[in-house]
Parts: sequence; structure tokens; C-alpha cells
Amino acid sequence: MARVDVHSAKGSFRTPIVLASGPAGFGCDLARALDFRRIGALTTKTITHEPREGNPQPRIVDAPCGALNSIGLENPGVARFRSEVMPKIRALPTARIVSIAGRSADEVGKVAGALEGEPGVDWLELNLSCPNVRGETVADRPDAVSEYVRAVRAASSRPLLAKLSAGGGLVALADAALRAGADGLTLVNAVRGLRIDVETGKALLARATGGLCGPAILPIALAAVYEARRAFPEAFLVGTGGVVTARDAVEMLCAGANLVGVGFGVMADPAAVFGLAEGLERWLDARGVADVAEVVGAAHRGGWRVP
Amino acid sequence: MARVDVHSAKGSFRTPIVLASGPAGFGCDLARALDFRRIGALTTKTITHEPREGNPQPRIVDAPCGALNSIGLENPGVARFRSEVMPKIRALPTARIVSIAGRSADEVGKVAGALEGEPGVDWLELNLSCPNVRGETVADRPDAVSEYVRAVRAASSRPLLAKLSAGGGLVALADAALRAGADGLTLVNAVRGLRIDVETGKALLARATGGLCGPAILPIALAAVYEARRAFPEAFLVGTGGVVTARDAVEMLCAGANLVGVGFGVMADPAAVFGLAEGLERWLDARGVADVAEVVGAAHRGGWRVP
Amino acid sequence: MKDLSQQGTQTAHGGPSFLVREGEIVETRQGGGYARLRVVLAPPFAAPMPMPEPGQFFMVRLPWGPALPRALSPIAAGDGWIELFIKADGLLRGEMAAAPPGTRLALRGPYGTPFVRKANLERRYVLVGGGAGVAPILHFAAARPDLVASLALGFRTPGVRALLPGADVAVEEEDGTTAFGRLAETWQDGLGVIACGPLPLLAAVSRDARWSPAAYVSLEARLGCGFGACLGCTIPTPSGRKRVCVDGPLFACQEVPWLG
Amino acid sequence: MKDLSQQGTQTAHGGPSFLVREGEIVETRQGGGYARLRVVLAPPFAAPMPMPEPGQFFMVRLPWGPALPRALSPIAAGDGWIELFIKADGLLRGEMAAAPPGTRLALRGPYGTPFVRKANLERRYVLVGGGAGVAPILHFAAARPDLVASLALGFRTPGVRALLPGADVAVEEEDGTTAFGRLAETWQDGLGVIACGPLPLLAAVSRDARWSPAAYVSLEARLGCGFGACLGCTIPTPSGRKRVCVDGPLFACQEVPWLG
Ligand SMILES: Cc1cc2nc3c(=O)[nH]c(=O)nc-3n(C[C@H](O)[C@H](O)[C@H](O)COP(=O)(O)OP(=O)(O)OC[C@H]3O[C@@H](n4cnc5c(N)ncnc54)[C@H](O)[C@@H]3O)c2cc1C
Ligand SMILES: Cc1cc2nc3c(=O)[nH]c(=O)nc-3n(C[C@H](O)[C@H](O)[C@H](O)COP(=O)(O)OP(=O)(O)OC[C@H]3O[C@@H](n4cnc5c(N)ncnc54)[C@H](O)[C@@H]3O)c2cc1C
Ligand SMILES: Cc1cc2nc3c(=O)[nH]c(=O)nc-3n(C[C@H](O)[C@H](O)[C@H](O)COP(=O)(O)O)c2cc1C
Ligand SMILES: Cc1cc2nc3c(=O)[nH]c(=O)nc-3n(C[C@H](O)[C@H](O)[C@H](O)COP(=O)(O)O)c2cc1C
Ligand code: FES
Ligand code: FES
Repeated sequence: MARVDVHSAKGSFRTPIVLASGPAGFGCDLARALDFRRIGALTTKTITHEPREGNPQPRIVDAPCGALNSIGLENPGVARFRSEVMPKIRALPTARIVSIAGRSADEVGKVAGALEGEPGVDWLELNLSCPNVRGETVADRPDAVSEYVRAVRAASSRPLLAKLSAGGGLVALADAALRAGADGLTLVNAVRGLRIDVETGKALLARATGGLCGPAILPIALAAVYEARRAFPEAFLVGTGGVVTARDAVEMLCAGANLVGVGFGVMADPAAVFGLAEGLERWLDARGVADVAEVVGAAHRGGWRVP
Repeated sequence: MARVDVHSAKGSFRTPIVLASGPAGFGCDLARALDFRRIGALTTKTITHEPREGNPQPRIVDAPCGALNSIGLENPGVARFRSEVMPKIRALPTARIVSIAGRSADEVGKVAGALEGEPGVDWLELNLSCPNVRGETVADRPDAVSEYVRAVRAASSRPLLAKLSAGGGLVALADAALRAGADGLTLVNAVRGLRIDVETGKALLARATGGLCGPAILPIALAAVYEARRAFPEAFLVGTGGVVTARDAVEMLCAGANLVGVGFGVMADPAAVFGLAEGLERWLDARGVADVAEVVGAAHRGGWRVP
Repeated sequence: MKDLSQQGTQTAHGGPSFLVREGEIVETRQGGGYARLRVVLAPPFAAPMPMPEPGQFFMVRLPWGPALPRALSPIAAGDGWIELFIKADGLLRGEMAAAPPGTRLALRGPYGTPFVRKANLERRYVLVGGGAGVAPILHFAAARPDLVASLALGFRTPGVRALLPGADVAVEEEDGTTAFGRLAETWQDGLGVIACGPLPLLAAVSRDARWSPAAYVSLEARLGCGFGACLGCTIPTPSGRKRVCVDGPLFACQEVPWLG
Repeated sequence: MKDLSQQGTQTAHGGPSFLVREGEIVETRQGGGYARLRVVLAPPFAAPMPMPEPGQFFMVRLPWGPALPRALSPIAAGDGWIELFIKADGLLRGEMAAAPPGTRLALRGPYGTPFVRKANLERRYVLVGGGAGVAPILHFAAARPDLVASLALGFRTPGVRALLPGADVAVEEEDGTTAFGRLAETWQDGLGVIACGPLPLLAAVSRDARWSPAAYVSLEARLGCGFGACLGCTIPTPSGRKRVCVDGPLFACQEVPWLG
């Protein structure tokens, strides 16, 4: 069997398949029936300092080959996350990436600080790119990205991922995050989108715009990962966006991702997501590739197969 | 029958349905069998000063609910466009929007100037956002947008559309274009994307990244048009991206588009595109809406239907 | 697929299952803008499908339908088969209603809290169903006749009667009677109400102080996952935010004071 | 749809048609990794479909297949029906090969320049077909026996023979013979060559100076529109860029010197 374990300077993962922040919640519902040993890491729903209710209903609607969501970071706040959620997920046989966000560098620093003593928080992911809250999409200004990352870095010793959006300016933002102390990047968050209820002429989502996820954005996420890998040959990258099959995951790895995040797929077919690592193993075996590392970034060196 | 003709300060259109630049070429092949009176305008394939060959094969590949292209502005150059193409399309019973681009403000000024004396050039569209050529995606810097638009404005008296990409910074770029003298905006160009051939690990497109088009990007284009309409209540907007059905067109109009561009749809089902205006008429009739203008921008004023 | 199927069925006590099973539409009847479909589970998945309890639902997809699965509650169920009752409208249901026999659906579930685990079992109920909302209502009525005082079912047009043999259906177009009217006629002190249907019907039920202290409504929301993880479907309640998919779909009217 | 259909069929002289018609797969045979499908045009479109000439192709879609249509050349055609011969692999063809009878396809066309309008009609040809490339080759052979000197058809595995009754097929796996080998055996001075198949086969044909001055190859490209507008398929030639979809798919080897 091909090896699918992934090793970075800051930590190891049993498989390259990561549950992206959001659709899997805190993993508790899935853990009742699915085997987390097949998942490299669970990324939690994003946690803020205070509890949040998120946006009004409806907050998830259709899109061609995907969906649009505007959940708006509903979460119990970091205190209840520690007291109620961490005890449930600490024992899961996978790594835990805790996603955090805030309205200011100060707030994200506080959230990171509150998690510092917490056992079982293996990585932090700083969500700099949620399309569904006002005043927090800081990821389009490199100076703000630096400031937020530095605040988390100062408050936390955990390995840190900075989560960015696709789009113009990605390399400058990624550079800002890495220089400020991020250990890796998660690319991409959901892409800003809108749908209209034609029968009324109003936006379908209560909050008008939302984030587009699912297969529709696979090519966009691949381009973002490809661009980031080209600019940062050594960076640790989590490629997220539109992956639902093992073949999609291979594309993401070849574009340059070390780990592959899955969000929409968890809503569409959760068992299939837990089968991705096995699908990947079989795919590699069928082609005589001994280690998944051989395909990572292959598109930047003329392919993995030298004919 | 509901009215579907569209009037702006700079010109009128029989229907709001516009063939977007690219997939329809110069319209000649379609004109042999389809009725251009059902089309508000034909936007030509982008014309540059010198002829161009475009990118190597393959330059069009699959994407979920869409396609990725990297044609790369293959075109005969403005001189042959005038001598060979214009005579064929001058008589089409629709408006002609000639799309132009160049590697510098100077070049786009020259192309616009060369078209100044040409009868049948009803509008110009300045392509500031092609994802498939190097050094010409100027649309991520407001100062460059201004400079290009001013160069065209100085060389041409034709009404002018500035074509931009979706993504961060849209309002600033749109503002730059409108202040520099553009009479309207076309939103959006294809979205940067990538696909990988998993069997080799190499990018599928010869040029690696390309532009994502088709239903996959409908929500992205809707969000861009919505954002531009909110920022510029009086601007003339052509909403392009992912429209294939009359219902999609209604969404685009409600988001704020005055005209609706169709690119991918021309490749998927050209006759259906020529039927969109009729579909729109029927849709409006069934709801007792007398004029398509009533739905334009409806999402910004609580919907078109006041219950 | 074998391994996935084993993963998906490692559910304790018939709890939620994450396996996507294939079901084949073997019969479709249409009427009055609705369709009733008989779906048999296709092998190798016929055996392990947990039996849906009334009020539970499946997340359903067609290969060419929308990417997000849709919640549908069976109107009847047995060993290896379910019957669905759907409005013949919308991206998925429109395609399902028009699909020829032999068409295969992807089904995941059952999910949701069964009605009997939310409702007070020491009471009998008037069961109110409007439109597609009659599906879980009739499933419940057949499973727990001991809890049923009467049925109040309503539709706009009569065409749907052929799909609901034996049911006494109010048709607004015929004589102005509605599900709500039937409820008002038949309700008596001491009875509870369980209602499923369009939002205005549920609002009217929950607004009426005669029965609302003992009334339950089955809510709709646009679901993402269906199993409680994505928070697509949460609603405010006096005791905090609840998820329609796992904490519901049935809620006591006191839990949703904003509805009335 | 009526109005669209009229628009789509206002074509002069059987020129390209833009109407998307529905075709029903009525029979599918499989073998050796290929499939042969009989497709009848579904009413109301049976009558106006222009008859495809050998070398022409249709742009084909399935509702749940890829969004971009695919080019497929009939292996045989008659009034209101066509037969397709496809590799049972790929996003569209894989689904088509597995689809049950009764499945409906969307077809647009026919497009492309018929072989007889590119080839010199004063010559006879060895027709070379490799893999799915035998489709237009056999269509041409049946339509214009007067232009055919011999056939050189090749596949990797023998399983495909059942799909090509009466055809003499070289099978590499059996005895090492290939379409190219057959060509080399049967070609004689004065004969031309028309070849369709995988790129290495076409390159080998065009590289060989014995026949290449009188040889034609049917090229493949990833098409967008199929009717000459999108420039997705253009290739360089000594006389400027040409579109595979309308200027081809058949090209004289001199037009594509980069191929050899
Ligand atoms: C627990 C639960 C159980 C359910 N059980 C059933 C059941 O048994 N039977 C049943 O019929 N339904 C049931 N539903 C409701 C059903 O899941 C939803 O209505 C679902 O959205 C239907 O999906 P669809 O793709 O068919 O319709 P959708 O396409 O989602 O459309 C739903 C409605 O919105 C409209 N709409 C969608 N998109 C747009 C747009 N862009 N502009 C304007 N209007 C739009 C449609 O016309 C339609 O009326 C249940 C829901 C829940 C939560
Ligand atoms: C004029 C013309 C006529 C034709 N006639 C025929 C015909 O009669 N019969 C026939 O069988 N073909 C024919 N073809 C070829 C056919 O149109 C193409 O092969 C087309 O791409 C098939 O579509 P598909 O969706 O089945 O396969 P695709 O999914 O497009 O795949 C084509 C090939 O590329 C591979 N591939 C696709 N995506 C990826 C990816 N991401 N990574 C790795 N590999 C990938 C597939 O495995 C497959 O081998 C014709 C082509 C032309 C131009
Ligand atoms: C329902 C839903 C909720 C999400 N919530 C979060 C979140 O809380 N924090 C975050 O960083 N990303 C969130 N995302 C974005 C995903 O993590 C992911 O980046 C995006 O959806 C693209 O990946 P996908 O196409 O696999 O879904 C959410 C996505 C969805 C669909
Ligand atoms: C094959 C192809 C060629 C294109 N060529 C051009 C072009 O030359 N100039 C331009 O401004 N846009 C070009 N575009 C972009 C389209 O005009 C349009 O903005 C984009 O495809 C989104 O719309 P759609 O989803 O309807 O295709 C091209 C798109 C396609 C698919
Ligand atoms: S639908 Fe995902 S939590 Fe309810
Ligand atoms: S496929 Fe569009 S020009 Fe050939």
C-alpha cells in the first residue's frame, strides 16, 4: 500500500485528507459512525471570543455544482468551546486544527491565548477570509494580515495556518502571513457569490452575498494553490475548495497542496470523504507510486510521471 | 408582450441579451442560421493592434458546471479586422460592441483610433481583465485602469465599456474606469482557474492557468454586479458570467445588470441563447411585468414584486 | 464502496447513518401538482437501511439534480422500500416527479428526531397536514393510531386525492375548507396538535392560544448536511439555538415563539 | 422549443445546424473497451436532422455529463438514426457506454467538412483507422466504396470485433499487427491514405514519405463550440491558423507539417 502519511516540520498527519472548517462542525456527529483514523485532521468550525448566533435563515442555498452559505460564524465562543467541545474531541484519533477569528488583532490574540493551555489543540487556523461577516474580511490588506498573524503568534506556541481567499493579491497576502510567523497557508475560503429569488427579485440569502463552495470552485482553488506553491516552494499548504473525489484530491496535491481540505463534500456525502484516503491509496498503488509525497507539487516539475 | 428593449444615454439595444466577447467569434458562423434581431448586441472577439496566434493546444478543457479556456486573444489584428471582418458584420441586425485590448495604454489607444472612422462600430469594450495573456491583466491596479481608459477615450468618440474581473478591489477599479471616461462596465471576465491531468501530474491547459466560465461562476458574477450596482446606482452595467437560461438572465437583471452577456452558453447551446430574449418576454408576461426595466436592480430595492 | 458501506453502518442503536444508498423509483403516480413515488433500495444496500420512524427524513439526490441533497420525509415505509410524497416542483422534486421508473436516487439517512420522541405521549393529537406536509403526518398516523384523535389534511386542488387513497382531504378550491379549518372544527379540550405544512399554516397553528400550549410544528429549513454539523439550519429558541435537522424537525410551539 | 427549432433549422443548403435535438439510445453493444450505440432521433426532431456525411460529427451531451459537449463522428447513419462507436472511457463516453436503453442524449450538428470535400477525388485510398478512429473511416468506406482501395483497421484487444461485423481488424495483442502495419503492407504507388486514430498513429502516417504527399489525417482537438466561432481548436498551418472543427477535422499532411 502506498504511504499517505504527511510530515511537516510542525506536525504529522495520518492522511492528507482534512475536514475543512465549517461543514463538519466539531466532528461530533460524524464521530458517532465514521472512522477518524482515515482523516488527517479535523478543522473545527471557527471560534470567536464571544458566542455568536450567525446570520438569519436562509443561510444555505443552491448554486450550480455547489452551494452558497452565509452561516456567519455561529459558534459558542472560546470559553464554552473549551469547556464543552474540547472534552468531546480531544480523544478523536486524528489531529485537531482549531479555527479562530475575530474583529480585531486583539480579539484573535485573546482567542489564541485562551487556547494556549488547552490539551488537544494541535494546530490553529486563523480565518482571515470569511466572506460572511462584516468588518472581518481582513485578508485583502497585507498590513492587516501581518497584524492579525503577529497577534496570534505572540499569544500562542501552536503551529499556525493562515486561511486566505482566492483572487488577486494572493501572493502578497500569503507573503505577509508567512513573514509574520504563520507556519502554513490554507487556500481557499468560500468565494463571494450571490443568488436571487427570481419570483420576488430579492437575494435568496438573508444576508444577500455568501460564500460559494463545492466542485464549482475546484479550478479556482487549484489555481490559488498553484500560484502559492510557485511563489513559496517550501511553504506548508492546505488546499481546500471543491474536492469531492480522490481524483480531485490528486489534482490538488499535484498543484502543490500538502494536505487537502474538504468542506462541501462533507455535506454532500460524508462517508465518501472518509473514504478519500483509501481512494487515494488505491489510486497511487495502481500507478506504482509508493508515497503520496511524490505527487505533491508535481505540476511544478513537469509532472509526477516521467514518461 | 413585455418590452425587452433597453435604452441608455449612449445607445439602444433590441433585447438585453448580448453575445459576450469570445465564444461567438465574430458572429459570422452563427449568422448563417440564427436571427440576430433577438440579440441586443454582438461583442466581437477581442482585437489587438497586431495579429495574434493565441496559446498552444489544448486551450479549452472541462470544469464542473463550466469550462476553462486559455485561447489567449487569438485575433487577426485591427487592420485585417477592418478589412475582412467588419464588412461581414456591418449589416447584422444588432448592435456591434468591438472588444479591444493591448499590452500598453498606447496600444489600446491605437486600436481605438484605428476603429474611429469605421462604420458599424457601435460601442467599444476595453478588455482589462483577460486571464490568459501575460502582462495585460491590468485590471488589478486602479491607476493602470485609468490610464488605459483615458487612452481609449482620447482616441475614440464611441461609447465605451470597461471589462473587469470579479474579486477584491472591484469597486475601486470600477470607480477608476468610470472616472476616466468609461460609459459603462462589463462584469465579469472568466475567473482564473487551473486543472491538472492526474495521469501525468501536469496542467491540462498548455498555459497552466486559464479562465473559468459557465454556470459555475454565475453566483460570482451576480455578486460582482450586485456590488457594482450598489456602489454606482446610475452606471450602465453588462452582467456576464454563467448565464444559460432565461431564469439566470432574470437573476442577473435583478442584481443590477442593464444588459446580460452570454459566453459559455454559446458553446453549449447557441440556439438556446438566441431564444433567451423570448424566454425573458414570456417570463415577464407570465408575471404581469410590462417592461424588463422594472426588474433591473430589483434586489437593491426590496424586490420587483411588492406583495 | 464495500468499506464505505461498513463505515456508514457502524451506527449505534439505529442512529444516523452516513452511507449514501441507491434507491430505484419503481412506481410514480402524479396528481394535482404532487407526485407519490415508490422507491426500493437497490442491492447491496437493501438490508442495512435503518427503518425510518415517522418524522424522520432522508437526504436525497439525483445525478443531474442540485448538488446539495434535499430533505424528504417518507409517507410510508417498510422493509427495503419507502414511499415519498412530493410537490412536483423545484430543482430536485420536479426532476424526481418526471423521472421514468428505473431511475436511481441517492439516499442518505434516516435523520431527525422521530415525532414520538418530541411529542408528549400521554396525549392524543389532531394531526394537521398541508400540501407536501401530509407525508410525515400520514406516516405517523399509520404507525401510532393510539395517539391520533383526528386528521386535518388540506390541499388547494382536488387532483391530489388519487395519491392518498382512503384519506379525507379538505380541498380549498372545492368548498373553501382548509387543513386549519378542519383543525378548528375537530379540536377539543385536552387534545394536542401536530402540524406539518407551509409556513403560514404553521404560524396560524402556533398563534392560536386554544391549542398552542399543546401544539407541535414540523419546521422546514434549507438543510446542508442533515446530520447536525454544518449549522445551515439553526433557529433561535428560548433555550438557545437549535438545529432543525437533528433537534427537530418537530418543535413545540413554545420553542418557536417567533413563528406565531 | 418550437421557435428555437425553427431558428435552428433555417440553415441554407444543409449547412451547420444550431438546434439541440434529442436522441434516444435504443441499443448498446460493448466489447474490448468500446461501445457501439444506436441512437434514434426523438420526435419532433426526427425529420429535419440533416444527414451527416462521413467525417462530420455531432456535439453530444448527457444531462449529467460534462458541461461542454463532445465531438462524436457516426460510424453509420440513416434517416432519423445514427450509430456511434466510442471508447468506453472518459467523462461523457464512459457514461454513454453504461447508460441503459431509453437514455436521451442532446445532439447538435452535423458539423465539420465532409472527407470528400477535402480529399482529392481522383485517387483511391487506403483507409486507416485506429481505435475510436474507425468510426468515420467505416462510415466513409460504406458511403464511397469507389474511393477505397483497402482498409487498415487496428485495435489493442480482440474484444471489439463483435461490434464491427464483417470488418477485418488487426489486433496487436494477438499477433502484433497494427493499423499502421496493415497500411504498410497494402499501400501501393498511386494510392492515397486517409487516417483517423490516436495521435501517434497519425504522426507515423504523416512522417512516412512514401505516401505522405497524398495522405490526409483526421485530427482531434478539445472543441468548444464545434462550429468555428470560439477558436478553442485552432492549429497552425503553412497557410495560417485553421480550425479543426470547420476547416477539418481532415487535413492534408502538408497542412500539418508539425505532426510528423
Ligand atoms: C425535514 C424535512 C422534510 C421534508 N419533507 C418533504 C417531503 O416529504 N416532500 C416534499 O415535497 N418536501 C419536503 N421537504 C421540503 C423540501 O426538502 C424542500 O422544499 C426542498 O428545497 C425541495 O428541493 P427542490 O430541489 O425540489 O426545490 P428547490 O429548487 O429547492 O425549490 C424550493 C422552492 O423554492 C423555489 N426556488 C428555488 N430556487 C429559486 C430561485 N432561484 N428563485 C425563485 N424560487 C426558487 C422553488 O420554485 C420551490 O418552490 C422537507 C423539508 C424538510 C426540512
Ligand atoms: C471531430 C471529432 C470526432 C470524434 N469522434 C469520436 C468518435 O466517434 N468516438 C470517440 O470515442 N471519440 C471521438 N472523438 C474524441 C472525443 O470527442 C474526445 O476524446 C472527447 O474528449 C471525449 O469526451 P469524454 O468526456 O468521453 O472524455 P474526456 O473526459 O474528455 O477524456 C478524454 C480523455 O482524457 C482523459 N482525461 C480527461 N480529464 C482528465 C483529467 N483531469 N486528468 C487526466 N485525464 C483526463 C480521459 O481519461 C480520456 O482518456 C472525436 C473527436 C473529434 C475532434
Ligand atoms: C456550511 C459552511 C460553513 C463554513 N464555515 C466556515 C468557518 O466557520 N470557517 C472557515 O474558515 N471556513 C468555513 N467554510 C469554508 C470552508 O472551510 C471551505 O474553505 C470552503 O467551503 C471551500 O471548500 P469546499 O468547496 O470543499 O467547501 C464554511 C463552508 C461551508 C460550506
Ligand atoms: C472560449 C472563450 C473565449 C473568450 N474570449 C474572450 C475575449 O477574447 N475577450 C474577452 O473580453 N472575454 C473573453 N472571454 C470571456 C467571456 O467573454 C466571458 O466574460 C466569460 O466567459 C464569462 O461568461 P460566461 O460564463 O457566460 O462564459 C472568453 C470566454 C470563452 C469561454
Ligand atoms: S443541516 Fe447541517 S446542521 Fe442542520
Ligand atoms: S471548437 Fe470552437 S472554433 Fe472549433
